[in-house]
Amino acid sequence: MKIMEDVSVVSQEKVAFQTHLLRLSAGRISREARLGQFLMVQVRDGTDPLLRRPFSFHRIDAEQGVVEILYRVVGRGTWWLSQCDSGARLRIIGPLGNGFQLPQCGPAPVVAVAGGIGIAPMMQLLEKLAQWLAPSGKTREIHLFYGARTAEEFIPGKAFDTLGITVHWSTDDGSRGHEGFVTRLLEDTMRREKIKPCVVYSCGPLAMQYHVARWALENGVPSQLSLESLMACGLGACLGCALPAVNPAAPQEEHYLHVCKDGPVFKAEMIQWHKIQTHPATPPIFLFS
Amino acid sequence: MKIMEDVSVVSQEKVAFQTHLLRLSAGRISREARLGQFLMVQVRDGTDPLLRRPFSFHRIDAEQGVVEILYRVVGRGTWWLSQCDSGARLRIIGPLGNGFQLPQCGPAPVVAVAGGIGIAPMMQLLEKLAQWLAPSGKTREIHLFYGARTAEEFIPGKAFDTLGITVHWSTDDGSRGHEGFVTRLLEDTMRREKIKPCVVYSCGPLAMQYHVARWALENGVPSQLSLESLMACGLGACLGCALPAVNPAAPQEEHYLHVCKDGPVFKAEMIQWHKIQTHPATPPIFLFS
Amino acid sequence: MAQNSNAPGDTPDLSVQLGPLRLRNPVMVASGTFGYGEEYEDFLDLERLGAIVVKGISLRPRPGNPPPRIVETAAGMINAIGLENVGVDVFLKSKLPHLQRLQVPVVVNIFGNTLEEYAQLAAKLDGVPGIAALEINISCPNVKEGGMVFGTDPLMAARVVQVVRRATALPLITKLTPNVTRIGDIARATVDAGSDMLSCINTVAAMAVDIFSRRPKLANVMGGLSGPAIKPIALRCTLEVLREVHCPVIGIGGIATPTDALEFLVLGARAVQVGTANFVNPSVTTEIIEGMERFLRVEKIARLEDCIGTLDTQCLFPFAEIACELTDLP
Amino acid sequence: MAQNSNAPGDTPDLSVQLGPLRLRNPVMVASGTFGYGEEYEDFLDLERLGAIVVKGISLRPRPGNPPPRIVETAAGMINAIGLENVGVDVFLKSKLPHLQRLQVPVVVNIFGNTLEEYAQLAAKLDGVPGIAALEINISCPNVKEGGMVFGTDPLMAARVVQVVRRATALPLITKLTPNVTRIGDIARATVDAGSDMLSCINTVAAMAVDIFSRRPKLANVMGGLSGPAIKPIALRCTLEVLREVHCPVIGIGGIATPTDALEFLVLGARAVQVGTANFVNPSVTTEIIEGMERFLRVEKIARLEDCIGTLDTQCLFPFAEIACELTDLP
Ligand SMILES: Cc1cc2nc3c(=O)[nH]c(=O)nc-3n(C[C@H](O)[C@H](O)[C@H](O)COP(=O)(O)OP(=O)(O)OC[C@H]3O[C@@H](n4cnc5c(N)ncnc54)[C@H](O)[C@@H]3O)c2cc1C
Ligand SMILES: Cc1cc2nc3c(=O)[nH]c(=O)nc-3n(C[C@H](O)[C@H](O)[C@H](O)COP(=O)(O)OP(=O)(O)OC[C@H]3O[C@@H](n4cnc5c(N)ncnc54)[C@H](O)[C@@H]3O)c2cc1C
Ligand SMILES: Cc1cc2nc3c(=O)[nH]c(=O)nc-3n(C[C@H](O)[C@H](O)[C@H](O)COP(=O)(O)O)c2cc1C
Ligand SMILES: Cc1cc2nc3c(=O)[nH]c(=O)nc-3n(C[C@H](O)[C@H](O)[C@H](O)COP(=O)(O)O)c2cc1C
Ligand code: FES
Ligand code: FES
Repeated sequence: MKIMEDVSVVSQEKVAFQTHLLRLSAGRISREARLGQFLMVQVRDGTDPLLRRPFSFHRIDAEQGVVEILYRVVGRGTWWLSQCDSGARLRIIGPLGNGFQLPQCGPAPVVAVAGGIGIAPMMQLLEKLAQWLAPSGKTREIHLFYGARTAEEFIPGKAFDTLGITVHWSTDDGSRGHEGFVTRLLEDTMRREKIKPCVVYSCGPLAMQYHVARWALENGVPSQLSLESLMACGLGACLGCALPAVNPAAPQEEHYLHVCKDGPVFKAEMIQWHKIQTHPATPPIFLFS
Repeated sequence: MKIMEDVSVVSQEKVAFQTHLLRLSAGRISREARLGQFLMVQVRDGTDPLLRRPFSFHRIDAEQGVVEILYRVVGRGTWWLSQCDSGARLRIIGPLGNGFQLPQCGPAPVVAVAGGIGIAPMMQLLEKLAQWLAPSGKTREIHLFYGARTAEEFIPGKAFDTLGITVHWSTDDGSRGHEGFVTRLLEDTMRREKIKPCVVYSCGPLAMQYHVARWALENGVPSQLSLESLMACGLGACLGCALPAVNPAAPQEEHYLHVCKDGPVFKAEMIQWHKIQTHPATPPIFLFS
Repeated sequence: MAQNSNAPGDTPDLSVQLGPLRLRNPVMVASGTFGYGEEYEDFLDLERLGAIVVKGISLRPRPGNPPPRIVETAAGMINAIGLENVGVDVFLKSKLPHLQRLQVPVVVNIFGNTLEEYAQLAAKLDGVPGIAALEINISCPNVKEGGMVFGTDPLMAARVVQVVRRATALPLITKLTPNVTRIGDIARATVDAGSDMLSCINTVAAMAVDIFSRRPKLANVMGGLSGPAIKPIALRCTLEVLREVHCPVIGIGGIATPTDALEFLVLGARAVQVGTANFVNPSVTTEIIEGMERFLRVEKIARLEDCIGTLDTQCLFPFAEIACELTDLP
Repeated sequence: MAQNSNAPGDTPDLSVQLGPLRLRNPVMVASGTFGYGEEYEDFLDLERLGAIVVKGISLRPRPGNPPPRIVETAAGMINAIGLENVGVDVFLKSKLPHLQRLQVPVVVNIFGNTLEEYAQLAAKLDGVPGIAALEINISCPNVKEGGMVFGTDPLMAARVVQVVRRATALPLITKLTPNVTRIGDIARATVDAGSDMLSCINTVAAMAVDIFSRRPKLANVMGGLSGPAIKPIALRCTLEVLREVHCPVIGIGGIATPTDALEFLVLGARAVQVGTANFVNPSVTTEIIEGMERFLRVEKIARLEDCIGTLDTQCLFPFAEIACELTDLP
């Protein structure tokens, strides 16, 4: 059941470089939502911007009736969203899309890859997995490969240590952990430590996802990649959020899946990676100067 | 000198039915402004609404560096303006247009007519006139004919009594003063009391202004009418704010004056009243329901 | 008989006659913006709609264009979906049945790349129960004529309507493109060719550029602009069409509020279609219907039909009568 | 010689060659939105502009249309000013002298209702010092041809350019209207007829309706839409024109930010004109010029000329090379 709900902002907090945490009092949606799903937010009244913006659930707390989104300010929409104070009203639609699946495997480790704001849908998932695995007595490891451009972009994740999640940090500028791409760190670590995970969860820029997908396919690791696309409706109606996909019935044919309806979580083998065009990334330098 | 100034909201207050008083800290503009002139306000960031909105100076306080506008919420722009809190930033342009002239005549009374929010540019003008006339020892009367649809639309004007301004109230529904049009009250009062004013100042809806103009012309009273028109630039560049006018050189020819440049204060005889089309008045019932 | 007074408690009559169709209200949803209806069932009661126009259908399934397919612009969006659809066979088998069970007129939007495709498609849909009308999308390239868009030439547009007219007895709505010099000419040609109604407008040809990657923001380079930005263009097109033909016209373009919808009706459109606004607010159509009802109450109008075509372009000077006596003063 | 590196301190070179004109930067102001320049002198240094296009001038003064002349729409406005202007004689006597004293190219926008008017006007302006070019507004009704707009027909448009070409040696810019089926055809016809450059686009035909008074919101009923709403249409028109002709093109339509302006340049326009945005922010052109400079610094580009026409419509799949090895995986 998809719900349009008028919610109020419980709090808004800047938690890292250009990154905000927004808590929304959304009683109805919080009860229906699952991790990996997303919502569409009307960031402002009126026609500027016109369309809603999609954000993953960062945390879902059905008991408190609260959902959280963690987002990076990258353009007009997210900038205006960052201006909302506690008590402000927002119109949201959710929960949309399909969430993450729990891993279907034995004691093999679970691997997660997060690039930049890609940490958003991952944090509570990892916490849940850790809590779920601990009592089961299985000595299953959880590895998070967490990359960013620079150290100040990382979200403070206090819970990692106490939950026994091994975090592998990487930054483009070497300011924390490995210097270079997080996918390179993933490949090297996995090869060196001869880990054969039972699943890889991943969220981040498409260029990163491509490398995760390639690694997963080459190593036969089942994957759950949360992918992005420009969206108008989030409901499967506009067909705008298409990604080039493999048609299992006719692999040579042109075929598309839709992020809002068939995703946002996909298996690596579903996507025709060589046909993907990243949507243009316009640095917002003129907006904020 | 026209100035574009980024100003901050000192305070915003609801002072009557759908009517707000906005105090702006506008050091530079306040020093240049004269009563009867106006400013253009960008009510909100972004493209909704696109154009600035014109408002008369309600009060100018050059010493404090503050200007006030008094406005009625009638549509999107004024509604958003009404949402600004103290401290909010607004971009304004002013002072624009020509202000009111002081009356050039002997001891004859001064008459002012205000319809609804038309009181905005009138209040400080009348106060100034009263203060200016008092020490001069002239026993000149000041009459304000102040009309509204209903009593709760009137702006509390404490100063009137103490300044010796005679206020003639009228409402469409009879809830205060004369029941009916303020221009009817004006005509009747003037005829009955055989007053021959030396000037009539007037601001209000075009339909009211038309009747004031007719009365002024028929009775040979010099007039200063603050007129409105839809505006894009406020600078004399777009030529959008035209009013059909009398070309003294060729009275039969089609001719236009521009409210932002040639006004907003006009003499009744300058306008071709029979050619005026009021801009459509869209009641904002759908906006606010 | 005709209701003349409208006491406060009365429910105003929103129904309109649209050619052979009687609609419970004039608010339809536009093709390509409402899927096959199901996508919106969580947000509104589909049976409250005047009619549903489904996503454009072709003879064979079409995968659509590569992404990016959409981009937001000022008060609008551009789409280059590429008419992705399941094809007429899957439509009839798995999409239509659900709609047939509902009490709401279903209009099937059709398109082809050749005259034959239009004709075959129309033949397949002819006589299928639960279809109220066909809407012919003529904003498609004619592959046999060097890719020139059918709807940009009166003769080609008329030929499409003719072949569809021959293939079916269903009421026909021709959907006009605004990307022409004289939309009235296309309107006349298609009506003369047998179109019972017109809908107006499809999207406005547009594009967007990314200055950092130096690439078009749409993989297809060009696309169609829709949303509030185009409403003034759609109103102008609608008036031009109404001045040229006398058949029922459906107004489309940027409608997002009750006021927007009423503007097209006042102009003379007998119904409207809501498109892009569904994306922003999936229950916007219900809000538009309720707003129209409120309008009629406030304005004390018993029947919405009484608003249609009431635009007054003559009487522009409200003070003219009362003020003419002023002219010879000073 | 050509500067190839761009050290942080360097000022990027914004100058562009526009046909015979060398502009210090590509940011011009659009006709009818900047008066005769004076109106904006409190807000910016006119000599920083690439060029000033003055309000459209006709042979005789024109009073313009009755009000209301403008109405705001979503991210745009419609105007029906009716080309009010002081006429060429007053322009030469009392408006031009002030501009002549400034170090900024002045482009005079001209229009007429007959071919003769265009020709006489051009003759009057020929040889006047301080005029850099004429911009021919062909979006006017041809009164001798039943009011059909000159710019909507290739032959009529070409005739206007021909008569102006014969009457003056000044560089000619033809300003195209978007209200046509194939803007490329008009572009080609006017260039063949002797236009040195093109500017693109004029306003989009539009209207607005008031549902309470049941009247058009403009006394003239229809008018021209401008502002951010039309930028996607203007970009598309500019690309269509660039694909058809090889002369310098000036992009116009909805430009309000440095990014907007750069989009037209990347597409291949050699200059831009800023219109409606001047109303919202009278010093917007200065901000656009400064923003372009910042862009070049950030992107480490020495000369703005190097951005012009760099749109890449081919390479749409950035992962194609690195990813093709993936295709034959599972
Ligand atoms: C299913 C899904 C879940 C998402 N979850 C999150 C999240 O949890 N946290 C977060 O910070 N971001 C998330 N995003 C991305 C987020 O939607 C965009 O960053 C946001 O819409 C940008 O809006 P804007 O107006 O600020 O930027 P714009 O000014 O519109 O554009 C700025 C940049 O953002 C990109 N962008 C714009 N719209 C989208 C979009 N719909 N999807 C992806 N990129 C876009 C543009 O291409 C451009 O590069 C998610 C996207 C999807 C599709
Ligand atoms: C010189 C001048 C001085 C003014 N001073 C004041 C003032 O002191 N206080 C005050 O409350 N109002 C004043 N106005 C009117 C004020 O500008 C409009 O009420 C305001 O622009 C409406 O904006 P909106 O977005 O809320 O309404 P919209 O949604 O744009 O329209 C709602 C209604 O307001 C009318 N309107 C819109 N723009 C204008 C405009 N530029 N001028 C007149 N009416 C308009 C519309 O026709 C419509 O009837 C003045 C107007 C002018 C020209
Ligand atoms: C994403 C999208 C898909 C569309 N698909 C179709 C279609 O398949 N057939 C068609 O005739 N029109 C299609 N249209 C055009 C709309 O039906 C409508 O004419 C146009 O969007 C203008 O209305 P609006 O401004 O309310 O959106 C589509 C529009 C959009 C935005
Ligand atoms: C109020 C107004 C007056 C205009 N007058 C003229 C004119 O006299 N001659 C002309 O060629 N274009 C005229 N235009 C069109 C503009 O020059 C420009 O082509 C158009 O507005 C699109 O640009 P914009 O979206 O940046 O405003 C006018 C536009 C506006 C808004
Ligand atoms: S966003 Fe509309 S179909 Fe996915
Ligand atoms: S508002 Fe532009 S000329 Fe007066």
